[in-house]
Amino acid sequence: GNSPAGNPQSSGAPSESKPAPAAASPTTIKVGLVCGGMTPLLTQIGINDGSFEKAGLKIEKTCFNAGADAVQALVGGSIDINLGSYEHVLRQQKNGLDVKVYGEIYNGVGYALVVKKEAPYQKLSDLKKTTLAVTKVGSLSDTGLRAGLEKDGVSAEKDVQIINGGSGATMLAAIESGKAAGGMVSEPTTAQMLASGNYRILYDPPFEYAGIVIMAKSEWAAGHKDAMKAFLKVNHDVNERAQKDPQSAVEPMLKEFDKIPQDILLTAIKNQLPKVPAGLKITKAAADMVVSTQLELGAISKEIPFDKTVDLTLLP
Amino acid sequence: MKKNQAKLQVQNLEVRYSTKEHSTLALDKVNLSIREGEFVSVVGPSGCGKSTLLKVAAGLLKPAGGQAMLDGKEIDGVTGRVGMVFQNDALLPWKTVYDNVRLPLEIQGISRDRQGEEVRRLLRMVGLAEFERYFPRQLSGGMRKRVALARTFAYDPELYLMDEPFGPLDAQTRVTIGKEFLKMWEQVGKSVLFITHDIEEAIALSDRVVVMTSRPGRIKAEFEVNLERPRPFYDIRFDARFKELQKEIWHCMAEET
Amino acid sequence: MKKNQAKLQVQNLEVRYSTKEHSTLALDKVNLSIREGEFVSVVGPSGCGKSTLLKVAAGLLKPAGGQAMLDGKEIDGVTGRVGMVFQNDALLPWKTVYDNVRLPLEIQGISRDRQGEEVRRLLRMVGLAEFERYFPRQLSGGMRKRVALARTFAYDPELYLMDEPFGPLDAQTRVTIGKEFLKMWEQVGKSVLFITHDIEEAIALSDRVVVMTSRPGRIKAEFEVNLERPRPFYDIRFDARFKELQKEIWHCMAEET
Amino acid sequence: MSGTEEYGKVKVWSGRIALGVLLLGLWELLSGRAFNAFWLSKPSLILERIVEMTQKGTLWFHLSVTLQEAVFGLIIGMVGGTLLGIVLAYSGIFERWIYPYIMALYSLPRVSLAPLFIVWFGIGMSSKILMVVAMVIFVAFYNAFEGIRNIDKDLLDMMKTYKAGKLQKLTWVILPSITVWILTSLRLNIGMALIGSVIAELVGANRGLGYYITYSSGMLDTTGIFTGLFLIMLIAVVLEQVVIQLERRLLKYR
Amino acid sequence: MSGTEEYGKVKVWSGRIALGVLLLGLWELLSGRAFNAFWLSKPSLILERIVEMTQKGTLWFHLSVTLQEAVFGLIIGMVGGTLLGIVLAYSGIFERWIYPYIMALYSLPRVSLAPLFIVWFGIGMSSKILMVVAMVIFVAFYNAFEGIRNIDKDLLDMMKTYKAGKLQKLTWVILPSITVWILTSLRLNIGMALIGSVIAELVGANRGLGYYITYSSGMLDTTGIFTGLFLIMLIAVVLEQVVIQLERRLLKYR
Ligand SMILES: Nc1ncnc2c1ncn2[C@@H]1O[C@H](COP(=O)(O)OP(=O)(O)OP(=O)(O)O)[C@@H](O)[C@H]1O
Ligand SMILES: Nc1ncnc2c1ncn2[C@@H]1O[C@H](COP(=O)(O)OP(=O)(O)OP(=O)(O)O)[C@@H](O)[C@H]1O
Ligand SMILES: [Mg+2]
Ligand SMILES: [Mg+2]
Repeated sequence: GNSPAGNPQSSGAPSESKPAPAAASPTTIKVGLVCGGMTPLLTQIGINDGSFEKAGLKIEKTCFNAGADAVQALVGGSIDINLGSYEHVLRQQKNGLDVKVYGEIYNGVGYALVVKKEAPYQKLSDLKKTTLAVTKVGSLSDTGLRAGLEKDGVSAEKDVQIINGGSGATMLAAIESGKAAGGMVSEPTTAQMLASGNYRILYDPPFEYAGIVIMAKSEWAAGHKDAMKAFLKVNHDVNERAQKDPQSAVEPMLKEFDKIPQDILLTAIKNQLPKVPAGLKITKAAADMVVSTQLELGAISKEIPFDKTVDLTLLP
Repeated sequence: MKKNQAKLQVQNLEVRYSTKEHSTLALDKVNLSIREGEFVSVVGPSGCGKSTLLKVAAGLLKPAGGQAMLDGKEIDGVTGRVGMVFQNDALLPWKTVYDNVRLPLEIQGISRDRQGEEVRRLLRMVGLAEFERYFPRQLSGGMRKRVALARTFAYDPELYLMDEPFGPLDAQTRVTIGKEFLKMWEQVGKSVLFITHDIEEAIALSDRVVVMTSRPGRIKAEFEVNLERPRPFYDIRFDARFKELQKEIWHCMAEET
Repeated sequence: MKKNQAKLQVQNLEVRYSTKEHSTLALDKVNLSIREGEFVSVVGPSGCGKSTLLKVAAGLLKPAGGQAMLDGKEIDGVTGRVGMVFQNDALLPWKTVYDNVRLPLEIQGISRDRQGEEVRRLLRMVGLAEFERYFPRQLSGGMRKRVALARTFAYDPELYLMDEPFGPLDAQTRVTIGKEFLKMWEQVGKSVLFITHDIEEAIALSDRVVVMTSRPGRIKAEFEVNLERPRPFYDIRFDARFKELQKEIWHCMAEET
Repeated sequence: MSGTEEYGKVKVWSGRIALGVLLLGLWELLSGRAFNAFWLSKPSLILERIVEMTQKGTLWFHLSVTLQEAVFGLIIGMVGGTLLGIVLAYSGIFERWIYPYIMALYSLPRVSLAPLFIVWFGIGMSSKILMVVAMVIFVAFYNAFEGIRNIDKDLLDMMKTYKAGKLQKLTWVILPSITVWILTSLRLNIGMALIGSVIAELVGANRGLGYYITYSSGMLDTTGIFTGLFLIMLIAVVLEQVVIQLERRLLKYR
Repeated sequence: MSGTEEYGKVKVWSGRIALGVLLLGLWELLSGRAFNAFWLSKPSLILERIVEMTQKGTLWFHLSVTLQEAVFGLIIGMVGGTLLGIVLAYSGIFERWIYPYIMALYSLPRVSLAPLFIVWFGIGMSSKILMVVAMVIFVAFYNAFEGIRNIDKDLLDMMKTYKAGKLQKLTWVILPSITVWILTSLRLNIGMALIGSVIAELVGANRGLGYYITYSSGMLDTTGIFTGLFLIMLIAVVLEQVVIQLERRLLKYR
């Protein structure tokens, strides 16, 4: 729909002198994300349906196995923008590294606790004395699970065993073999597992949580204001389109997940879309939730103020 | 003991070493027979196939043609009780002198005590009694060979196959050990196929001396040694018949090089 | 050439092999001197320290006491142009006979063409002309030793150190190669320290024969060989002075075992 | 009974193929019957996938990346490690000092280092090749070192008496002596190099067989996992054959 | 110049310690000056962490688990691999058939096999030990096999003429001959075993040094990562010393 250079806001930027920065030589942005999941849905659609190209951005995507690895690459300068959890931003800040949030594309943990259909557990408190798998201890899925457990009066330290379960096939293996009573799974694996009819979701963290934010070194963002703006804008536009017509997202997402049946993919997309925050704005509540869990975990020792870590001025 | 049956019988033996590049005919139509209890020496120019002949007799090499029989049965792999002294010493580097000599006794399942006695007796015989705790690497070339000899004596096989057993020994040690060996042999009368470069030694020890041609090895001549037994291993050299034989064999070999 | 200066001078030499368990005194107060161009043979019972003496002279072993000097300078590591024939043959298994003999020439930086000529000449001399493309593994024990000899001849050092160089050779080959070596030596007159078990050979070749005691090795006696040169390597054995000397040395050694 | 006997080529290869067919056949048959087809996929599905990938062009895309990483890393690591081994073996007491530290470094899990590699060397080809080098270099070092400790002392003594220079000792004795050891490490390192490139691709990659495997695992696509593993094995077998040819040439004197 | 020269113990150890102190000192000094302290942590911070962990009791908790996995896996894998190598070396043509398949298996990235390991062997200690075995067994196999190919044929011929039984050949000739090779693989495998246990702890673990490293990495706690790595290196060095003692005893005949 939108014309590639339809960027009223870019002309507002003082540093911008050329009227049409796009077409000729696209700006390259190296984006890192944890592939295999679809929480960064908007960017994935944008890459696959050519929206970024149209906006004059060339996206070089790099997949990481874990969010923490991607953050390290971000700080090391191997990637420009990382799509990951807000908690990493906090931890980086604590380490004195200036990484900031420029928008949010997914508000929520993004992982749900899946158990076998015939398993006797109905609520979190039934899970005492079991082993539960998270993708990687200390990661988003871990935090989400712990928060839920604690709320229901289950101690994550004493009452259950939390193990590394990896993602995808590894996680499925842990659950299916019965070695883990349940595991934190993200879309589209969740949709796939549910579609098989053998699994059900026992717990989907209901709270707001700054799950996938668009983060960059503030240094980089300052030097590449237009690129960052354009990047945010594309995500924003993709969101508008997809919210209106989820079916339109299926085709680009199929390029990303070509081994997944269309109907399952559509379900997954429909599950994800409601969690995209309006205007890609990270809410204070979502951020605070992350801060409090991190404080509890001891990953950070004192509260880090919202405005020190978040910069929403570049959003459309 | 059937003194007349051939212990080792070699007929039309042919051996060939083949690699990608060359094919060497080592032995060509060799006929040889050793009676039970007979002592036969083989002399011949370097590289004529003496070691090869021994390896065939031991069952370590397959002939390309002809056959080799032990006690009338074709040799296929290591069969009868055959004791071999290798041209190199083939000692186990990780075992002490004592254990190296003990090896055949251990294989025969003899009790530890008797092993100890026997090993010490043999080491005394080859003059290495003090070296029982040494490793082969710590011995001189001649001492290593003596250990290998002691080991073969310990095995006491029905057929001795000896490839230059006294090679790196000085003249005196050679006489000492040769004497002992001859004494031992005269008592029990085992068959021996003995390779040496020392014509005198060959005559002094043997019933028969076989001369081989240069490569490809064939039997050139055989000499009966008609000297009475028991023989004085060293003094026999001054016997006239001995001198005569020595000269004959020398000339026979001299034609070869 | 200063015929009178000592090429190799050994004074009060003591060598000791020490391991955790044993300490063996191999040589004890050995005094020996070899003049420029002199041919000295060493005989002695097995394990008396002959190889050890040679290794010290080559600079491969450090003495525990006394000193060894080459051209008046203390030997410290491999110094002068010394050529050694090892008791085992020390051939490079991965090189052909040709390349093994070529090695010292290559090290001296001689041109390829001249290397080829020289190597072929030497291989012909030791009777292995046809085997130039063989690997050591494909040769008999005696043939390997001949390759090692050819290699040392190719190096043509100022001091030859030879440890039983003719060991595993048959009597005739021994004579052939001995003859060639003697001829070569008589032309150029290098110093030689020669270890052998064959007293006749020692006399036939040498200016002086040194007899060592059994372990720990000491010099027991020295015999001047006053036979004119050039000598007929084989026929000299029938000379009366030769026989006399042979008997003397034999008895001298016999006391040792 | 010697482990080096020669058999006819036909006999060897027909046996190999028969064994391969047998194994694949069993897998095909049992998959879905004796055990769950999902977890083990099926040879026929894998074949299908390979055909599909070839048509789409993704096969060579992924394969070539991994192959490049593995081969470059292997070469650099082998040469570097072997040289290091030789130099250290002749460095006198210095070797005794530094050796334990090298072995300690060797024991570091490369997987855990992968994120640090990204920080230090970026996410490009070079950081992946370096990861492969980090896998390969220690075995190469160790074998070269151990090979030198096992050189026949007589041969070195012999070279000394001929007053051979350092380079001559190296080319005539040391290198040929340790060839067996270097070849051993080369063969061991083929596997290492492939593992290294997969590990490197676990973290920060968008192509390569390791990436493809991880991606398939995320998609619960076991056929994809096995296809990736199969292709890695294929590379290993091909490289192994190259080394065998090399070995035949270098060790023909035996 | 032989790589096996003997030096005084004092000289060796003082050099080692000096080198260690030097390296640590440089690290401590440069960290925060020449490069960002966050990415490389600091020896002092690591020491602090170790003290802290010791007090909390978590040090031994994690260390012992990894140590157990590594040691058990090492033993099982070494014995199994060596036996396999010996058996295969004497299996005639069968070896020629199966060999390429073994080497292909060896090249499989164990990390990617994690899902199958979980399905088959669960997530307990045993599956982790098996992962270590899977790392260790191939090098053990390969070295035993290669060692047998390098046995002096004369010695085996000698044993044959004495009509030695299979067991006697094994104990008198084969095992002593390949001892050098087995020790080499043992030393290489110390590192492998530790890497294997870390890989195993990546998935389905809630203790062990590998787990601790992964956890720290997730927390972006570099000091934690380096503490884990340091402890692993410590285990490696200790095990290495054990092997060196063993080697001294077994190879004293040289
Ligand atoms: N493994 C082998 N491969 C190829 N050729 C070989 C091999 N072993 C021996 N030969 C060849 O066979 C011939 C006979 O060798 P053999 O060892 O039997 O000689 P020999 O009579 O024992 O000699 P010597 O007295 O020197 O020990 C030689 O010409 C040698 O080149
Ligand atoms: N590497 C070693 N370690 C310990 N002892 C050794 C070593 N080499 C030789 N010896 C001892 O030194 C003594 C002399 O050995 P050497 O090799 O010099 O004797 P040799 O006179 O050459 O004997 P042969 O005539 O048998 O070759 C022997 O008693 C031997 O045990
Ligand atoms: Mg021979
Ligand atoms: Mg000697």
